[in-house]
Amino acid sequence: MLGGALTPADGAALLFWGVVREQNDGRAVSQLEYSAYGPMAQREMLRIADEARARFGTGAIHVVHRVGRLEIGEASVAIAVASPHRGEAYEASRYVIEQLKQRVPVWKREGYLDGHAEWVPGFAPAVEAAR
Amino acid sequence: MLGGALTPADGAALLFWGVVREQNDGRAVSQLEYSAYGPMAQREMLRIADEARARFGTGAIHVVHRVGRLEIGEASVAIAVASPHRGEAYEASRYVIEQLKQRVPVWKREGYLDGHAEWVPGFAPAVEAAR
Amino acid sequence: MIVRSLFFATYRDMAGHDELAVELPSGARVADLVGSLRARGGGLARLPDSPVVAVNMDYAPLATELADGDEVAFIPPVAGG
Amino acid sequence: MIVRSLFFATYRDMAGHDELAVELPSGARVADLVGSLRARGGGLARLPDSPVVAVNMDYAPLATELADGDEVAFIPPVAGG
Repeated sequence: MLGGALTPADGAALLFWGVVREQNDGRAVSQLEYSAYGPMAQREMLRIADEARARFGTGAIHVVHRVGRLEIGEASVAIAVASPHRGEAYEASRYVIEQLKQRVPVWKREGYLDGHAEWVPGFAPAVEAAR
Repeated sequence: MLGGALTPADGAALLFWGVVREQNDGRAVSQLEYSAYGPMAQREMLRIADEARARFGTGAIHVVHRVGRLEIGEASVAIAVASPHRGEAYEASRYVIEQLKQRVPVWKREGYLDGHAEWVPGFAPAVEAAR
Repeated sequence: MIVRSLFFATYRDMAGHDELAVELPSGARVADLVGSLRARGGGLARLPDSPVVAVNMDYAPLATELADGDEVAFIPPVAGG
Repeated sequence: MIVRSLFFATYRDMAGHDELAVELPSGARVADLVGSLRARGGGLARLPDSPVVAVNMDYAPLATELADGDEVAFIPPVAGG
Protein backbone atom coordinates (compact mmCIF):
# COMPACT_ATOMS: atom_id res chain seq x y z
CA MET A 1 0.00 0.00 0.00
CA LEU A 2 2.96 2.31 0.60
CA GLY A 3 4.94 0.95 -2.32
CA GLY A 4 3.67 3.41 -4.88
CA ALA A 5 3.36 6.30 -2.44
CA LEU A 6 7.00 7.07 -1.56
CA THR A 7 9.08 9.50 -3.61
CA PRO A 8 12.72 10.52 -3.08
CA ALA A 9 11.50 13.66 -1.26
CA ASP A 10 9.84 11.63 1.49
CA GLY A 11 11.60 11.07 4.81
CA ALA A 12 8.74 9.43 6.68
CA ALA A 13 6.02 6.90 6.03
CA LEU A 14 3.20 6.05 8.39
CA LEU A 15 0.72 3.22 8.06
CA PHE A 16 -2.33 3.11 10.33
CA TRP A 17 -4.68 0.15 10.63
CA GLY A 18 -7.96 0.10 12.48
CA VAL A 19 -8.46 -3.45 13.71
CA VAL A 20 -11.58 -5.30 14.95
CA ARG A 21 -11.32 -5.71 18.74
CA GLU A 22 -12.85 -8.42 20.86
CA GLN A 23 -14.48 -5.79 23.10
CA ASN A 24 -16.31 -2.55 22.44
CA ASP A 25 -17.59 -0.55 25.43
CA GLY A 26 -17.25 -3.62 27.58
CA ARG A 27 -19.37 -5.98 25.41
CA ALA A 28 -17.73 -9.08 23.95
CA VAL A 29 -17.80 -8.78 20.15
CA SER A 30 -17.78 -11.96 18.08
CA GLN A 31 -17.85 -10.39 14.62
CA LEU A 32 -18.51 -7.21 12.68
CA GLU A 33 -20.13 -6.37 9.41
CA TYR A 34 -19.43 -3.09 7.65
CA SER A 35 -21.68 -1.66 4.97
CA ALA A 36 -21.17 1.52 2.98
CA TYR A 37 -22.64 3.90 0.45
CA GLY A 38 -19.73 2.80 -1.70
CA PRO A 39 -19.30 5.46 -4.40
CA MET A 40 -19.81 8.33 -1.95
CA ALA A 41 -17.53 6.74 0.66
CA GLN A 42 -14.83 6.52 -2.00
CA ARG A 43 -15.31 10.19 -2.88
CA GLU A 44 -15.26 11.37 0.73
CA MET A 45 -12.08 9.41 1.44
CA LEU A 46 -10.37 11.01 -1.58
CA ARG A 47 -11.54 14.43 -0.44
CA ILE A 48 -10.26 13.89 3.09
CA ALA A 49 -6.88 12.75 1.71
CA ASP A 50 -6.72 15.88 -0.48
CA GLU A 51 -7.56 18.09 2.49
CA ALA A 52 -4.87 16.45 4.62
CA ARG A 53 -2.23 16.81 1.88
CA ALA A 54 -3.06 20.50 1.42
CA ARG A 55 -3.28 21.24 5.14
CA PHE A 56 -0.12 19.44 6.28
CA GLY A 57 2.01 19.48 3.13
CA THR A 58 2.54 15.73 2.96
CA GLY A 59 3.17 13.58 -0.08
CA ALA A 60 0.79 10.84 -1.18
CA ILE A 61 -2.03 9.63 1.09
CA HIS A 62 -3.96 6.42 0.42
CA VAL A 63 -7.08 5.37 2.33
CA VAL A 64 -8.86 2.04 2.11
CA HIS A 65 -11.95 0.85 4.03
CA ARG A 66 -13.23 -2.69 3.90
CA VAL A 67 -16.87 -3.71 3.82
CA GLY A 68 -18.57 -7.00 4.61
CA ARG A 69 -17.92 -9.38 7.44
CA LEU A 70 -14.70 -9.05 9.45
CA GLU A 71 -13.32 -11.25 12.18
CA ILE A 72 -11.48 -10.10 15.30
CA GLY A 73 -7.92 -9.07 14.43
CA GLU A 74 -8.75 -8.11 10.85
CA ALA A 75 -8.12 -4.55 9.68
CA SER A 76 -11.20 -2.53 8.70
CA VAL A 77 -9.36 0.59 7.57
CA ALA A 78 -5.82 1.37 6.42
CA ILE A 79 -4.29 4.83 5.96
CA ALA A 80 -0.87 5.25 4.34
CA VAL A 81 0.90 8.62 4.45
CA ALA A 82 4.21 9.50 2.80
CA SER A 83 5.75 12.80 3.85
CA PRO A 84 8.98 14.79 3.66
CA HIS A 85 8.86 15.20 7.47
CA ARG A 86 7.55 12.98 10.23
CA GLY A 87 5.56 15.54 12.23
CA GLU A 88 3.28 16.21 9.28
CA ALA A 89 2.91 12.48 8.62
CA TYR A 90 1.52 11.92 12.13
CA GLU A 91 -0.79 14.93 11.94
CA ALA A 92 -2.13 14.03 8.51
CA SER A 93 -2.73 10.39 9.44
CA ARG A 94 -4.62 11.45 12.56
CA TYR A 95 -6.65 13.99 10.60
CA VAL A 96 -7.69 11.36 8.06
CA ILE A 97 -8.91 8.81 10.61
CA GLU A 98 -10.80 11.40 12.68
CA GLN A 99 -12.50 12.90 9.61
CA LEU A 100 -13.24 9.45 8.22
CA LYS A 101 -15.07 8.53 11.40
CA GLN A 102 -17.12 11.72 11.25
CA ARG A 103 -18.20 11.87 7.64
CA VAL A 104 -17.52 8.82 5.48
CA PRO A 105 -20.81 6.95 4.90
CA VAL A 106 -19.87 3.59 6.41
CA TRP A 107 -21.86 1.70 9.04
CA LYS A 108 -20.95 -1.07 11.43
CA ARG A 109 -23.11 -3.86 12.73
CA GLU A 110 -21.66 -5.67 15.73
CA GLY A 111 -22.48 -9.27 16.54
CA TYR A 112 -22.15 -10.19 20.24
CA LEU A 113 -21.39 -13.53 21.82
CA ASP A 114 -25.03 -13.82 22.97
CA GLY A 115 -26.16 -13.97 19.31
CA HIS A 116 -27.58 -10.46 19.35
CA ALA A 117 -26.49 -7.93 16.68
CA GLU A 118 -26.93 -4.20 16.37
CA TRP A 119 -25.90 -1.10 14.45
CA VAL A 120 -23.19 0.75 16.33
CA PRO A 121 -24.16 4.35 17.18
CA GLY A 122 -21.98 6.81 15.26
CA PHE A 123 -21.50 10.43 14.24
CA ALA A 124 -24.04 12.58 12.40
CA PRO A 125 -22.04 14.17 9.57
CA ALA A 126 -22.04 17.99 9.54
CA VAL A 127 -24.00 19.46 6.65
CA GLU A 128 -22.70 22.89 5.75
CA ALA A 129 -23.37 25.13 2.78
CA ALA A 130 -26.30 24.98 0.40
CA ARG A 131 -25.18 23.80 -3.02
CA MET B 1 6.89 -6.69 12.00
CA LEU B 2 3.35 -6.23 13.30
CA GLY B 3 2.39 -9.84 12.83
CA GLY B 4 3.42 -10.99 16.29
CA ALA B 5 2.46 -7.74 17.99
CA LEU B 6 -1.34 -7.71 17.65
CA THR B 7 -3.59 -9.33 20.25
CA PRO B 8 -7.42 -9.53 20.27
CA ALA B 9 -7.47 -6.52 22.64
CA ASP B 10 -5.86 -4.25 20.05
CA GLY B 11 -7.99 -1.94 17.93
CA ALA B 12 -5.20 0.02 16.26
CA ALA B 13 -1.81 -0.66 14.74
CA LEU B 14 0.64 1.97 13.60
CA LEU B 15 3.83 1.43 11.64
CA PHE B 16 6.29 4.30 11.23
CA TRP B 17 9.28 4.25 8.89
CA GLY B 18 12.05 6.83 8.75
CA VAL B 19 13.26 6.89 5.17
CA VAL B 20 16.46 8.28 3.60
CA ARG B 21 15.62 11.48 1.70
CA GLU B 22 17.43 12.94 -1.27
CA GLN B 23 17.79 16.27 0.55
CA ASN B 24 18.74 17.25 4.07
CA ASP B 25 18.80 20.96 4.97
CA GLY B 26 18.94 21.78 1.28
CA ARG B 27 22.00 19.64 0.40
CA ALA B 28 21.59 16.85 -2.14
CA VAL B 29 22.30 13.56 -0.38
CA SER B 30 23.56 10.63 -2.44
CA GLN B 31 23.85 8.06 0.32
CA LEU B 32 23.96 7.53 4.05
CA GLU B 33 25.87 5.33 6.39
CA TYR B 34 24.63 4.62 9.91
CA SER B 35 26.87 3.31 12.67
CA ALA B 36 25.88 2.43 16.21
CA TYR B 37 27.07 1.34 19.61
CA GLY B 38 25.06 -1.77 18.90
CA PRO B 39 24.41 -3.45 22.27
CA MET B 40 23.63 -0.15 24.02
CA ALA B 41 21.43 1.04 21.12
CA GLN B 42 19.46 -2.19 21.46
CA ARG B 43 19.07 -1.63 25.19
CA GLU B 44 18.00 1.99 24.85
CA MET B 45 15.41 1.09 22.20
CA LEU B 46 13.94 -1.58 24.52
CA ARG B 47 13.87 0.91 27.37
CA ILE B 48 12.13 3.54 25.26
CA ALA B 49 9.55 0.99 24.13
CA ASP B 50 8.94 0.00 27.78
CA GLU B 51 8.54 3.65 28.79
CA ALA B 52 6.05 4.26 25.97
CA ARG B 53 4.00 1.17 26.85
CA ALA B 54 3.83 2.20 30.51
CA ARG B 55 3.12 5.86 29.79
CA PHE B 56 0.43 5.41 27.12
CA GLY B 57 -0.98 1.99 27.98
CA THR B 58 -0.41 0.46 24.56
CA GLY B 59 0.18 -3.19 23.69
CA ALA B 60 3.40 -4.42 22.08
CA ILE B 61 5.94 -1.97 20.64
CA HIS B 62 8.79 -3.09 18.37
CA VAL B 63 11.65 -0.85 17.28
CA VAL B 64 14.31 -1.65 14.68
CA HIS B 65 17.18 0.56 13.45
CA ARG B 66 19.40 -0.37 10.56
CA VAL B 67 23.13 0.24 10.37
CA GLY B 68 25.50 0.36 7.41
CA ARG B 69 25.00 1.93 4.03
CA LEU B 70 21.50 2.95 2.94
CA GLU B 71 20.29 4.32 -0.37
CA ILE B 72 17.63 6.99 -0.89
CA GLY B 73 14.17 5.54 -0.29
CA GLU B 74 15.37 2.86 2.13
CA ALA B 75 14.00 2.80 5.68
CA SER B 76 16.53 3.45 8.44
CA VAL B 77 14.15 2.94 11.35
CA ALA B 78 10.82 1.16 11.84
CA ILE B 79 8.49 1.46 14.84
CA ALA B 80 5.46 -0.81 15.21
CA VAL B 81 2.83 -0.09 17.88
CA ALA B 82 -0.22 -2.21 18.70
CA SER B 83 -2.78 -0.60 20.97
CA PRO B 84 -6.35 -1.02 22.23
CA HIS B 85 -7.08 2.59 21.14
CA ARG B 86 -5.74 4.70 18.29
CA GLY B 87 -4.95 7.91 20.22
CA GLU B 88 -2.44 6.10 22.40
CA ALA B 89 -0.92 4.38 19.36
CA TYR B 90 -0.12 7.75 17.76
CA GLU B 91 1.25 9.21 20.98
CA ALA B 92 3.41 6.19 21.75
CA SER B 93 4.82 6.00 18.21
CA ARG B 94 5.71 9.69 18.32
CA TYR B 95 7.29 9.33 21.76
CA VAL B 96 9.46 6.46 20.57
CA ILE B 97 10.84 8.26 17.50
CA GLU B 98 11.52 11.50 19.40
CA GLN B 99 13.28 9.70 22.26
CA LEU B 100 15.20 7.52 19.83
CA LYS B 101 16.58 10.62 18.10
CA GLN B 102 17.64 12.11 21.43
CA ARG B 103 19.31 9.20 23.16
CA VAL B 104 19.92 6.05 21.12
CA PRO B 105 23.65 5.84 20.29
CA VAL B 106 23.43 5.83 16.49
CA TRP B 107 25.34 8.13 14.14
CA LYS B 108 24.77 9.12 10.56
CA ARG B 109 27.35 9.99 7.93
CA GLU B 110 25.91 11.67 4.86
CA GLY B 111 27.54 11.47 1.44
CA TYR B 112 26.79 14.40 -0.88
CA LEU B 113 26.68 14.49 -4.65
CA ASP B 114 29.98 16.45 -4.69
CA GLY B 115 31.77 13.42 -3.17
CA HIS B 116 32.12 15.02 0.25
CA ALA B 117 30.90 13.14 3.37
CA GLU B 118 30.32 14.22 6.95
CA TRP B 119 28.86 13.22 10.28
CA VAL B 120 25.45 14.76 10.71
CA PRO B 121 25.19 16.99 13.81
CA GLY B 122 22.83 15.47 16.35
CA PHE B 123 21.55 15.60 19.92
CA ALA B 124 23.69 15.37 23.05
CA PRO B 125 21.90 12.78 25.22
CA ALA B 126 20.84 14.02 28.66
CA VAL B 127 22.82 12.44 31.50
CA GLU B 128 20.78 12.40 34.67
CA ALA B 129 21.33 10.66 37.99
CA ALA B 130 24.59 9.28 39.33
CA ARG B 131 24.48 5.51 39.39
CA MET C 1 -40.01 14.56 -11.67
CA ILE C 2 -38.64 11.41 -10.15
CA VAL C 3 -35.83 11.17 -7.58
CA ARG C 4 -34.11 8.03 -6.25
CA SER C 5 -34.05 7.71 -2.48
CA LEU C 6 -31.38 5.44 -1.00
CA PHE C 7 -31.55 4.02 2.53
CA PHE C 8 -28.68 2.67 4.61
CA ALA C 9 -28.17 0.82 7.89
CA THR C 10 -30.93 1.69 10.42
CA TYR C 11 -32.82 3.70 7.78
CA ARG C 12 -32.71 0.72 5.46
CA ASP C 13 -34.17 -1.43 8.22
CA MET C 14 -36.98 1.13 8.74
CA ALA C 15 -37.72 1.53 5.04
CA GLY C 16 -37.59 -2.18 4.29
CA HIS C 17 -35.93 -1.28 0.95
CA ASP C 18 -32.49 -0.25 -0.26
CA GLU C 19 -34.05 2.32 -2.53
CA LEU C 20 -37.30 3.86 -3.64
CA ALA C 21 -38.23 6.00 -6.66
CA VAL C 22 -40.37 8.95 -5.56
CA GLU C 23 -42.42 11.25 -7.75
CA LEU C 24 -42.34 14.90 -6.69
CA PRO C 25 -43.66 18.17 -8.16
CA SER C 26 -40.99 20.19 -9.92
CA GLY C 27 -39.27 22.70 -7.62
CA ALA C 28 -39.52 20.29 -4.69
CA ARG C 29 -36.78 20.45 -2.04
CA VAL C 30 -35.20 17.76 0.10
CA ALA C 31 -37.57 18.70 2.93
CA ASP C 32 -40.52 17.93 0.66
CA LEU C 33 -39.09 14.51 -0.15
CA VAL C 34 -38.66 13.79 3.56
CA GLY C 35 -42.27 14.84 4.21
CA SER C 36 -43.53 12.70 1.35
CA LEU C 37 -41.67 9.62 2.59
CA ARG C 38 -42.80 10.05 6.21
CA ALA C 39 -46.38 10.45 5.01
CA ARG C 40 -46.27 6.98 3.45
CA GLY C 41 -46.49 5.55 6.95
CA GLY C 42 -45.14 2.14 7.96
CA GLY C 43 -41.44 2.09 8.85
CA LEU C 44 -40.82 5.28 6.87
CA ALA C 45 -42.95 7.24 9.36
CA ARG C 46 -40.05 6.74 11.76
CA LEU C 47 -37.55 8.61 9.54
CA PRO C 48 -36.39 11.70 11.48
CA ASP C 49 -37.93 14.92 10.17
CA SER C 50 -34.45 16.44 9.73
CA PRO C 51 -32.28 13.55 8.58
CA VAL C 52 -28.77 13.98 7.17
CA VAL C 53 -28.93 13.49 3.40
CA ALA C 54 -26.53 13.54 0.49
CA VAL C 55 -27.74 14.69 -2.90
CA ASN C 56 -25.74 13.12 -5.72
CA MET C 57 -23.06 12.14 -3.16
CA ASP C 58 -22.64 15.58 -1.53
CA TYR C 59 -24.01 16.29 1.92
CA ALA C 60 -26.80 18.82 1.36
CA PRO C 61 -29.16 20.88 3.54
CA LEU C 62 -32.89 20.23 3.61
CA ALA C 63 -33.54 23.40 1.60
CA THR C 64 -31.66 22.00 -1.42
CA GLU C 65 -33.81 22.06 -4.55
CA LEU C 66 -34.07 18.73 -6.34
CA ALA C 67 -33.96 17.94 -10.04
CA ASP C 68 -35.30 15.01 -12.01
CA GLY C 69 -33.02 11.98 -11.65
CA ASP C 70 -31.29 13.19 -8.47
CA GLU C 71 -30.01 10.53 -6.06
CA VAL C 72 -30.89 11.37 -2.46
CA ALA C 73 -29.19 9.20 0.16
CA PHE C 74 -30.48 9.08 3.73
CA ILE C 75 -27.41 8.87 5.96
CA PRO C 76 -27.87 7.69 9.55
CA PRO C 77 -24.96 8.44 11.94
CA VAL C 78 -21.82 6.97 10.37
CA ALA C 79 -19.55 4.47 12.15
CA GLY C 80 -16.58 3.66 9.94
CA GLY C 81 -12.99 3.21 11.02
CA MET D 1 42.71 -1.19 37.28
CA ILE D 2 42.02 -1.23 33.57
CA VAL D 3 38.96 0.21 31.79
CA ARG D 4 37.98 -0.12 28.13
CA SER D 5 37.29 3.17 26.36
CA LEU D 6 35.15 3.00 23.21
CA PHE D 7 35.03 5.77 20.60
CA PHE D 8 32.31 6.38 18.04
CA ALA D 9 31.73 8.59 14.99
CA THR D 10 33.59 11.94 15.32
CA TYR D 11 35.31 10.76 18.51
CA ARG D 12 36.48 7.65 16.70
CA ASP D 13 37.94 9.84 13.97
CA MET D 14 39.75 11.94 16.61
CA ALA D 15 41.04 8.96 18.56
CA GLY D 16 42.12 7.02 15.48
CA HIS D 17 40.92 3.84 17.27
CA ASP D 18 37.63 2.10 18.02
CA GLU D 19 38.80 1.35 21.52
CA LEU D 20 41.66 1.76 23.95
CA ALA D 21 42.49 0.00 27.24
CA VAL D 22 43.45 2.59 29.87
CA GLU D 23 45.15 1.95 33.22
CA LEU D 24 43.86 4.10 36.06
CA PRO D 25 44.46 4.23 39.83
CA SER D 26 41.70 2.55 41.83
CA GLY D 27 38.96 4.96 42.88
CA ALA D 28 39.31 6.89 39.59
CA ARG D 29 36.18 8.53 38.18
CA VAL D 30 35.03 9.13 34.62
CA ALA D 31 36.46 12.66 34.82
CA ASP D 32 39.90 11.20 35.58
CA LEU D 33 39.68 8.93 32.54
CA VAL D 34 38.77 11.92 30.37
CA GLY D 35 41.75 13.88 31.74
CA SER D 36 44.08 10.94 31.17
CA LEU D 37 42.93 10.52 27.56
CA ARG D 38 43.19 14.24 26.76
CA ALA D 39 46.69 14.32 28.25
CA ARG D 40 47.88 11.74 25.71
CA GLY D 41 47.79 14.48 23.09
CA GLY D 42 47.29 13.85 19.38
CA GLY D 43 43.67 13.63 18.29
CA LEU D 44 42.56 12.71 21.82
CA ALA D 45 43.54 16.20 23.04
CA ARG D 46 40.47 17.39 21.08
CA LEU D 47 38.03 15.28 23.15
CA PRO D 48 35.71 17.73 24.97
CA ASP D 49 36.50 18.04 28.67
CA SER D 50 32.88 17.16 29.57
CA PRO D 51 31.88 14.56 26.99
CA VAL D 52 28.74 12.45 27.25
CA VAL D 53 29.74 8.94 28.32
CA ALA D 54 28.03 5.66 29.03
CA VAL D 55 29.49 3.31 31.63
CA ASN D 56 28.57 -0.31 30.91
CA MET D 57 25.84 0.92 28.52
CA ASP D 58 24.18 3.41 30.91
CA TYR D 59 24.61 7.14 30.48
CA ALA D 60 26.63 8.25 33.50
CA PRO D 61 27.85 11.56 34.95
CA LEU D 62 31.54 12.45 35.05
CA ALA D 63 31.62 11.87 38.81
CA THR D 64 30.83 8.17 38.37
CA GLU D 65 33.43 5.98 40.06
CA LEU D 66 34.95 3.36 37.81
CA ALA D 67 35.76 -0.28 38.52
CA ASP D 68 38.22 -2.66 36.88
CA GLY D 69 36.84 -3.98 33.59
CA ASP D 70 34.29 -1.19 33.10
CA GLU D 71 33.39 -0.26 29.53
CA VAL D 72 33.28 3.51 29.05
CA ALA D 73 31.81 4.67 25.74
CA PHE D 74 32.37 8.22 24.50
CA ILE D 75 29.13 9.29 22.85
CA PRO D 76 29.19 12.27 20.48
CA PRO D 77 25.80 13.84 19.66
CA VAL D 78 23.55 11.07 18.36
CA ALA D 79 21.78 11.21 15.01
CA GLY D 80 19.65 8.11 14.58
CA GLY D 81 16.20 7.93 13.08
